[in-house]
Amino acid sequence: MIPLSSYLTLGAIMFAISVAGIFINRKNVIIILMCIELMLLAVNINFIAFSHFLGDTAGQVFVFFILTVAAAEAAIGLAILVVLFRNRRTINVAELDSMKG
Amino acid sequence: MSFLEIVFYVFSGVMILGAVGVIASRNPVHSALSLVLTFFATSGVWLLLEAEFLAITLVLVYVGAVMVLFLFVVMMLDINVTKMREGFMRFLPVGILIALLLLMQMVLVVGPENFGLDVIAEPARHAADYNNTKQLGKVLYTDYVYPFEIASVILLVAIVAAIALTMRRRPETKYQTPAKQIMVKKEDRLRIVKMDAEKK
Amino acid sequence: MIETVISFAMSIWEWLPLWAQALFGNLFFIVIIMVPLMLSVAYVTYAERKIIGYMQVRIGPNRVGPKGWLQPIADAVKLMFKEIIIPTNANRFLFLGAPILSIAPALAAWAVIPFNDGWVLADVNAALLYILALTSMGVYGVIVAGWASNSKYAMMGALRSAAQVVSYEIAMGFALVGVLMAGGSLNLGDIIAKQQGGVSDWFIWPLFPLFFVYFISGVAETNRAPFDVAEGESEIVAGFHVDYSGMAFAVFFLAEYANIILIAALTSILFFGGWLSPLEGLVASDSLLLGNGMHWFLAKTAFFIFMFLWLRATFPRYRYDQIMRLGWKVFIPVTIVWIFVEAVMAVMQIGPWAV
Amino acid sequence: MTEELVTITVDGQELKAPKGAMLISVTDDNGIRVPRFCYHKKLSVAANCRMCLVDVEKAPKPMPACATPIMDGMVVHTKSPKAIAAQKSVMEFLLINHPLDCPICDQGGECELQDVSMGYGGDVSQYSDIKRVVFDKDIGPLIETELTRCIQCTRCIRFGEEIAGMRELGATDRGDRMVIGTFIEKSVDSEMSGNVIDICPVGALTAKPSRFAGRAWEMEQHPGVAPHDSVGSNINIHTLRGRVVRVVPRDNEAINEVWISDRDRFSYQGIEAADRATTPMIKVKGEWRECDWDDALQKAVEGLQAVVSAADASQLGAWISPNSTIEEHYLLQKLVRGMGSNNIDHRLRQVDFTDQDIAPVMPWLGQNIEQLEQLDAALLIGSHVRKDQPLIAHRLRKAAINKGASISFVNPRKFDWHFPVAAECASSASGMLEDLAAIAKSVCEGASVPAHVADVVNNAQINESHKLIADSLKRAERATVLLGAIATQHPQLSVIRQLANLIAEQTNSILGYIPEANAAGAWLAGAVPHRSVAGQAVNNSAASISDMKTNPLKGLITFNVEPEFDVANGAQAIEAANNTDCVVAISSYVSDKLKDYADVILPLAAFTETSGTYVNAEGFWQGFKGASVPVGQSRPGWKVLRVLGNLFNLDGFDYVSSLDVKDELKQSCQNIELNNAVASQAIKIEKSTGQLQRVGDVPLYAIDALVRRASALQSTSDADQDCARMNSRQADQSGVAGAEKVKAMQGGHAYLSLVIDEGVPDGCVWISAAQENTLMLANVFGPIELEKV
Amino acid sequence: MRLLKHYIKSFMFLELLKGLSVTGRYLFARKITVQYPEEKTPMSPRFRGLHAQRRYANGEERCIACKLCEAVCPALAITIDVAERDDGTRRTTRYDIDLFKCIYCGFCEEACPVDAIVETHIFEYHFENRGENIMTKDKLLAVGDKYETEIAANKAADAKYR
Repeated sequence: MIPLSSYLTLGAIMFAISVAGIFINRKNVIIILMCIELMLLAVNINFIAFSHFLGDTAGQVFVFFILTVAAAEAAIGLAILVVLFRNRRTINVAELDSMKG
Repeated sequence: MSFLEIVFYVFSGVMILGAVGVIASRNPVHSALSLVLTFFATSGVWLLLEAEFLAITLVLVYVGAVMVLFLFVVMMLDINVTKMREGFMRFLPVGILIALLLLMQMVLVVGPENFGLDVIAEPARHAADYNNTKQLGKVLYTDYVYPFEIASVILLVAIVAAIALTMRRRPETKYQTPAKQIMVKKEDRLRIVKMDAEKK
Repeated sequence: MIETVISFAMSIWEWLPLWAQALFGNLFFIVIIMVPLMLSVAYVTYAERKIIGYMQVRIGPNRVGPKGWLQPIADAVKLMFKEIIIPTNANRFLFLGAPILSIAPALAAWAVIPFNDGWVLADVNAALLYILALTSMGVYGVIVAGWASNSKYAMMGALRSAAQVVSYEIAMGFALVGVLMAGGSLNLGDIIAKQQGGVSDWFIWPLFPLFFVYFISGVAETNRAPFDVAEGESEIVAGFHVDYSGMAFAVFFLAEYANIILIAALTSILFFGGWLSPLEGLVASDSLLLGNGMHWFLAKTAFFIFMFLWLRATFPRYRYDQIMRLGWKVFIPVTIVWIFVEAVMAVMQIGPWAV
Repeated sequence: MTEELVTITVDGQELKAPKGAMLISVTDDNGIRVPRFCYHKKLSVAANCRMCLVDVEKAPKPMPACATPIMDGMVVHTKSPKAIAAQKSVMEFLLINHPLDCPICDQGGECELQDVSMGYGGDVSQYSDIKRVVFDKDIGPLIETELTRCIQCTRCIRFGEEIAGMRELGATDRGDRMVIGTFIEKSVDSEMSGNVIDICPVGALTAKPSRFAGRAWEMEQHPGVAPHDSVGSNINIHTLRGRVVRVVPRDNEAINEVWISDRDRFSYQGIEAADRATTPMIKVKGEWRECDWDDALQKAVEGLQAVVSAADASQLGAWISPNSTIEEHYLLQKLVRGMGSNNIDHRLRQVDFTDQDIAPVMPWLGQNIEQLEQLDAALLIGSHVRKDQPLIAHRLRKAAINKGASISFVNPRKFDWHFPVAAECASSASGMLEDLAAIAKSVCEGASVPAHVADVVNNAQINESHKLIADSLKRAERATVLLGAIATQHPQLSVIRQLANLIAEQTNSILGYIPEANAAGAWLAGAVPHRSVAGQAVNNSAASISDMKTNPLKGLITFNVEPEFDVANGAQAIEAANNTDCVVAISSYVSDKLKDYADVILPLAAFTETSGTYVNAEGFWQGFKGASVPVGQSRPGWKVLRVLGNLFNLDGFDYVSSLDVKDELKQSCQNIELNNAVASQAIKIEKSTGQLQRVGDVPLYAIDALVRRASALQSTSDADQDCARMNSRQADQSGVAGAEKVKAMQGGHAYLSLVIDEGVPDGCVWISAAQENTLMLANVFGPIELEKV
Repeated sequence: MRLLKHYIKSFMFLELLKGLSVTGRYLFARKITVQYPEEKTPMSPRFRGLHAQRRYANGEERCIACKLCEAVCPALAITIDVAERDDGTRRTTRYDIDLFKCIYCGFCEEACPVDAIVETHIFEYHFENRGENIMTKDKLLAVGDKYETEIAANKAADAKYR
């Protein structure tokens, strides 16, 4: 039998990895976006685990919403990225320091 | 170790490996593909947690759509990979350190002593005719109908925003509209002018 | 004698642990499904060449074996012995992985296809979702192949193909929403069961626009003519698999045909009552040929495969912007409108929703 | 000289033309085409083909346009039914005996008969009897005959009579049995015989060397300039797939009219000689090794650089053939001078350099080639002009025949001339000087003799011929004194120059030179040791070719030179080259001797393969482009020199094309005044001892490496000069009478067949230079011993 | 109104059905395939296949190296070198046809004044090595020798139409 703690630990590990990813890939916006997805995934694991162990479907509903919002976020994030790249020829975060587009 | 445990550990292992692959690989395409792998493994774990609908939706939405989008962008943008990797080694120790600290903190909280089997027991497996989709739908369309509508609006906004951001008319590009071309009539194009014969 | 052998086999079977029983049992069924599937994939290629040949007033392959029946085998043998060339600077791992990524979803989807009442490998409740998820996976094979080949043509083909597949998936998904609204279940068996009662009860009638959209999207989804710009030979040589040869290429080929069969099978299940006989209600349901049975399912599937080939033989290739326009500006609105109509009908208790 | 113009009407067009002109020349000038075969604008009218019959109003029958003088008010129809019918009938007659073997005829595609029969021939012949067959005659190695094709236009016969001056071809029999031939079996030996190939309207006379080489339509035509003599004949080089297959004249009334000499026409055969240099080669430890250009150039640069750094720059020298283009002369002298040396010379056959400082900036004709026709008198000193410069001889012939000009010679031998000669003095080297002095004395009668020549002139003995020459020059309205190739090779050129100058001054005639090949250009380009570009004197001392021969240098560049043939006293030149540490040979050909003395061989493109410019005798610059693909890896000379210049890190070697080089040179030569007159210098005739004297020249088919390898030319009778000629008296005296072979000793020795030739003066034996057997002998002028073998 | 009509029409897929019916009809049409190696379509005497060079009855090669075929060849496939043979006649030393360049237009055959170069009925040939696409004089003559009777028959059959 797999205890809830295992799932939660798994979520924690995923979260830690994604945080580390954001730290070490400071230049690449795409990787940062992916890391955010990973982070949300880690959270989703926790939600579903709790939902399962507590027998409450609400957790899954939240996951559903998170998925929706994350998809929207990814779409808009990538769109912004494409526009950025089109205008600046770079996706290096450090170079995106101008307030004006 | 039961069959389910084996499955769990295999999927978890793949998941973590995939996540590490996402943050550590040199090429953004590899990162994206690793992320796909991670999603797959996650959906496996979710199946263990009897969240079938979400597991399949994860694959459908994330693997089938979002990651394709990511791959598209990564492939189309002409990114200087080596330049992007600058500072990787510099930030690596800090990143690992912070991650470990975070992990330790969280594990202390969510460890077996708080959330072990003896604290929260494994719930009974559902019957064979249990339909996760149905259950979820029931909750979604009753208790959470407003958030659901808001989510759909958010998606709509996302669609509109994404299109508005990336849409650009190139004035120099010539377009043709086949529908108009098909519908055209003689009168639209041809003008018959009556002229007197020219005199010398 | 035979009985002893059977009982001996049974005793061994009993002796096996439970998980091994499950494993071997499933493996057995997988083989039962896969072998005829792969054979039919091979013979769809033959059928394609024959049918298109006939439509072009020639007779197609006729040299290998009687009437050319061994042609697919000859092709397979040829492809097997051809060298797989890996282009310079190609990503070797992904290059070889792409064909597998391409064929795996096409085959895995067959797990939930019911061949007859209860004849299904995995009776999943979310079967339709599962199928959608897997078909959306197919695009990875294309993208990865195009990217890993390190070739501009392949890359262009892959981008075209992927954009096309993703776009048509939406229309397809919407069409399926209509079906599942009508069927009231994500389970394919349930959906077929809902269509019982003769030809008039099939979903094709109330859902005709959705059927149309679904089938055309299916054609586009499999990158078949007239939507085969992904391999538009006049522009980008052969599209994403331009750099593939030998078995690696053959696997792409198999995947494409497996997808065709899958789409055809799904069409017959979702809109044409799967294994249900069209003569239901006219003849006794237990009569061998005219009653319900797998042969109806296969016949319907075969017909839709034929439709695929017929379309290919008939229509010239679409231009890429026209394809995208059709998908986004025609099909998606049409499906949305029809789903709305369907919802209204369901609320008003008209048609098959009159429960 | 105003001519009366009359008006005639041809095909409704009113034309004005001088009275008495032939109708066909008027129509030709006005672009009305009348078909013809026998008419040729440079030949007399024969009117025997009748193809040019035209309809003249008031004439009872069609008239031949080529033989009908125009009269005022004449109305002519060239395309009336009557004219056309007449022309068609003539065409049918002409075709009766013509074999129609166009597919195998070399003339096919450029055949006048073919062209005209397209316009006037019928589809089907009414003649069904057996056609005439004429057996071919062998008339030498240059011209192939296929006399069955002959339509008896007699152009070739008239050419021989009127242009070549030798009636070599003639017609026997009449009517359809008329046959062109040489009467007796002999070859056609005129030095311009090749022109009959061009004027023959059918394929009866074709070029033997290019027989069956290609068809007219597949050849590419490239304009070019002939390199062998100083006429600079305009030629069209015809190439097939990058190979030269034949050379034909290009019309230029001012230079070569429509003719070229056989030498210019057939010398292209030498381009693909067996010993052509095709790859760069270097000598490594005495072994020749083929290599690529980079290595060879590297080796050449290292070798010469070593010479310059070990000794000093003045130990570097260069010999260049006068046949080279002006660009090559210029770049080579620029290269050598850039290295710090002045030792460059193109005057390979000159012996006397004592007056080189007062020599003209550019030795030239003093007049245009065309003006030679207008001369009243000419004195040619040391010139076998008929063979050396056939087209200049042709101009002189025209003067002699048309104007009755008196043309006289002072030569070391009496030659065969194809025009009337007023007087011809033949004597030995010193005898020539005495003849000149006598003429000068005769010319100066009544006037004072300038001091620097007084001694010589006053002691001269005048005889009848001298007087005749002097009188003719004095009397003439237009007279000229020309110094030929033999004069340039004369051991006392300075004396000849002073005396000729005196004669010219006193008789008010033009002093001119008939230079070798591109020698005029070489002088301009500064390919002489004592002067750089455009005749500017140089400061430092420099060695002429004879200095370089006697005192071998440490480093030498030979450019297109075969010292044994091209340099006076070839044996000595070879020895000098052998004693040179580093010899870089830029050469089109690899001979065994070259392999002995050279260290690096850089293959050089032949004249059809390079672009460049030649300056002809009248000082006219004629540029041309490369026509054929260089054989093997050979490269145009100017490119080789340019790269060498770059490798030596010299400035100003960044030319992109040969035009850049020419333009630079032309810029320098802008302000040159051409004047052949020389400053005074005291002279003294070195009397020859009583010994037998050798005299000679360089025969026309031995003058340069290319011609020496043209196999067809080498098998003509003119090429066979490997003999000792003397008159019978002298033969008796020398005790060799009746001998078939003699042994000649002059430096080395040679075994030569003896030919009795009464044209050779007493006390002399005529032995040509640059012949296979005479290589070991010293200069062409000088004492020699003969022995009977 | 027109627009509306067009719109409705486009939803009825008439064009698609029409197209499908055309191909559908041909599915059952009689097939015109010829089973090639076993069956062959009839061939005109003017058929232009592989080239051959002919000889006269006495064994002398016909070609006189007039180069007319080379000149007329629109694809520049023919290369001829010519020289005088020992007996003084004009003959080719090289007669190459590059079959990769040749477009089988038959102009060479038309141009030939002595019927030396002809195009035979042979069209089933292949190359296995580089360079085999060049038909040399020897190969051409060999083909001509082998098929002389057939070539002569075809020439005779066609002669009256020339």
